[in-house]
Amino acid sequence: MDAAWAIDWLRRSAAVVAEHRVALSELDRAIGDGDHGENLDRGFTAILAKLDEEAPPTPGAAFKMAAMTLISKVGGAAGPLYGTAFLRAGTAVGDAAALDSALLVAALTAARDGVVARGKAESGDKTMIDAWTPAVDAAAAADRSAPAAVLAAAAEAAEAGAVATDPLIARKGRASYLGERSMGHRDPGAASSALILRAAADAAAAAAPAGASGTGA
Amino acid sequence: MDAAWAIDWLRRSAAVVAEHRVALSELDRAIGDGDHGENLDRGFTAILAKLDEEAPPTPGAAFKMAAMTLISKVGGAAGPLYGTAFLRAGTAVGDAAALDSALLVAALTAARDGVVARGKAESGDKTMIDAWTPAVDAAAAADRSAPAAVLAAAAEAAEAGAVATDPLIARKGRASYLGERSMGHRDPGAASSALILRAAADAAAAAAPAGASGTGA
Amino acid sequence: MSVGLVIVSHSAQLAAGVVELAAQMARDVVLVPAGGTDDGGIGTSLDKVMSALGQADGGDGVVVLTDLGSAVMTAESALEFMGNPEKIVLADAPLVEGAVAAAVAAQSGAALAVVQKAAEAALSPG
Amino acid sequence: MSVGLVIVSHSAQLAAGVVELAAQMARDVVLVPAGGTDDGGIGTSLDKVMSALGQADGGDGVVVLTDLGSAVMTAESALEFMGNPEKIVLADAPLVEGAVAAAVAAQSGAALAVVQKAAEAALSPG
Ligand SMILES: Nc1ncnc2c1ncn2[C@@H]1O[C@H](COP(=O)(O)OP(=O)(O)O)[C@@H](O)[C@H]1O
Ligand SMILES: Nc1ncnc2c1ncn2[C@@H]1O[C@H](COP(=O)(O)OP(=O)(O)O)[C@@H](O)[C@H]1O
Ligand SMILES: [Mg+2]
Ligand SMILES: [Mg+2]
Ligand SMILES: [Mg+2]
Ligand SMILES: [Mg+2]
Repeated sequence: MDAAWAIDWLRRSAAVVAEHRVALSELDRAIGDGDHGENLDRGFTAILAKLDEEAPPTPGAAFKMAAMTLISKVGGAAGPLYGTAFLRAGTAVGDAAALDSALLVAALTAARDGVVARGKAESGDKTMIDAWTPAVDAAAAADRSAPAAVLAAAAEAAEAGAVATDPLIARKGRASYLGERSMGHRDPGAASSALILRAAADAAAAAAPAGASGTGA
Repeated sequence: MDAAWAIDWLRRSAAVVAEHRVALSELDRAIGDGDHGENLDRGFTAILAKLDEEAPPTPGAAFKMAAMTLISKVGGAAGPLYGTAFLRAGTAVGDAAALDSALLVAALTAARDGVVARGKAESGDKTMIDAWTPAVDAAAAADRSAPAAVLAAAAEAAEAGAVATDPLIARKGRASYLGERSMGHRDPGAASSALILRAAADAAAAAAPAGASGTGA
Repeated sequence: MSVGLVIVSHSAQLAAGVVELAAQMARDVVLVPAGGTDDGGIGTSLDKVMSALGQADGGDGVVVLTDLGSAVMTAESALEFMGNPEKIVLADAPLVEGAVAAAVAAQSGAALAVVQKAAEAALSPG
Repeated sequence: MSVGLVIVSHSAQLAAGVVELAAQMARDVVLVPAGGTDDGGIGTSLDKVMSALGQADGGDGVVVLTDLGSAVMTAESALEFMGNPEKIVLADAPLVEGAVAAAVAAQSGAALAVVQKAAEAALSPG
């Protein structure tokens, strides 16, 4: 998965965030302040503008550009959280021209660890961690498959993780103010994480011919 | 001590507060926010305006007017504190046309109790209480003397009490943020209380021929 | 209806900012700022506090939050003038954190004592 | 010189109000607000925080106070970008009460750790 894939991932993320902007903010309205979709859309729109100016030469450069832009532009908790995730992913892959399955797993793991370091949430606290950690586990379990399959496994696990936040009681972030009243609602950050990881898998599927296998980039 | 005395007390208080406006704020600058003189001057200037409009018919009416005006106009802690003091004094004297020594002691005691109820400070906390409580005690001890002597005793004790705040460590009000660094400074509210109680004594001295004795009004 | 909140501060900007912040998570709660002196200076105003209390009271009660000690005294004086109405209570809480927690509780329709407790138990969540 | 303070809030008004309040008791302390998003909305801004940190640092260090959790995360991100300078510390304190206490401590010339502790020990005095 090379720079073109990373750029495609970011563009697809921007598209899917724009598409689900209202839905994400509605999730956030129920248990937060109702801005998660707008926040992310602002951030990814700024990423698109940067990509139009200059194409990052490596996946790591693309991740770092995304990190800076999200931290600067999002304005809510999602900014430093996704920003730190992309920053750590960028550091994890260094200046590799392309990412094989092992590097993808390393990048996802570093991203998740970055979210944990920044937000200090644990699994089950009803945050984006509950999408990221299953995604990292699934990616690691699939690390002998092709990159596209690794990302597909991560996306699927993130989606299941997001759904599984519904019955949880929030213990971090704004939703934690609601205590038990946060039950029965999906965490918006887990939902957006699932969308963004699905975008990564879709970009990989579009780059790799269907059915391709092996652990190469 | 009748309505004319109460009005004269308020006018003399206004004059002495105006005269010491800068000095009181300087005391407050050392251990607070530097506005005590301005705060009180704003309040007593408003009292003068009210007195020019309409002369209160009884001491109690004068005290209640002063109370409302100080609470509304002072804008700092001194507003509700002096306001509550005058309010309770007004309630204590009811609609008596003139105050004998016993009623004066009752008024001063009620005023002090009002400051305590409002500010929850104890003696030694380096607040205006440290002027008021010695004043009340001295007035009570002099309650068989003429009203002017009761007030003179109160004023003298308040002045000594204010001076005695110098070495104290503040435990209430803004000065308490300074902890031990509040030592070596006079409490501004104790200083203004001494000025205002001296004004009461001066008004009484001006009303009563010097050397008059007895407990009448 | 829900419990209303009054934010008493020495600074008009501070009171307005707390209302702005708390309103984000409590769209249906009446939040009224009472900041600064009558003439726009730094300090508290009995008149502003009393009129804010009137505005905030929709029938379910009002929780009052304050910044410094003299704001507490002004608020207590206002309550005394109003005859210490049972349905107006002061919260002993950090201003910003207490206001957000109380606003969220009020938004959920919680009763007066519960909203007051939410303010008083406020710690900043992650 | 003295320790500087940066007030990070989701609301520009709130940050400015806290600065206004704390400045009353700390005339010589550099107090810098970093409130709201870049475009004036409600939220936090990395750029505002980083430039406030730059302004507040006169050599004796900076204590950062924050409102909600996401402001903490923005501030921590800013510190990470700046290589976690030893002389910039976050206070785990109620915003308004902590800022006033820290400002008073800084005004007295207290060292960084003392100013930070003053914020963290803040209870509202009478
Ligand atoms: N401490 C935290 N750790 C992990 N994720 C968090 C934390 N706090 C918030 N989040 C995530 O951020 C999401 C909210 O993002 P957003 O609405 O942009 O921020 P804000 O709450 O500042 O408005 C939540 O749904 C949750 O997934
Ligand atoms: N809790 C309290 N109990 C009694 N007196 C107090 C209390 N808090 C403050 N004071 C008095 O108020 C004075 C300060 O008044 P002022 O400067 O008008 O108020 P602020 O501190 O709001 O600026 C102090 O010097 C002290 O005497
Ligand atoms: Mg949100
Ligand atoms: Mg937000
Ligand atoms: Mg003062
Ligand atoms: Mg003041």
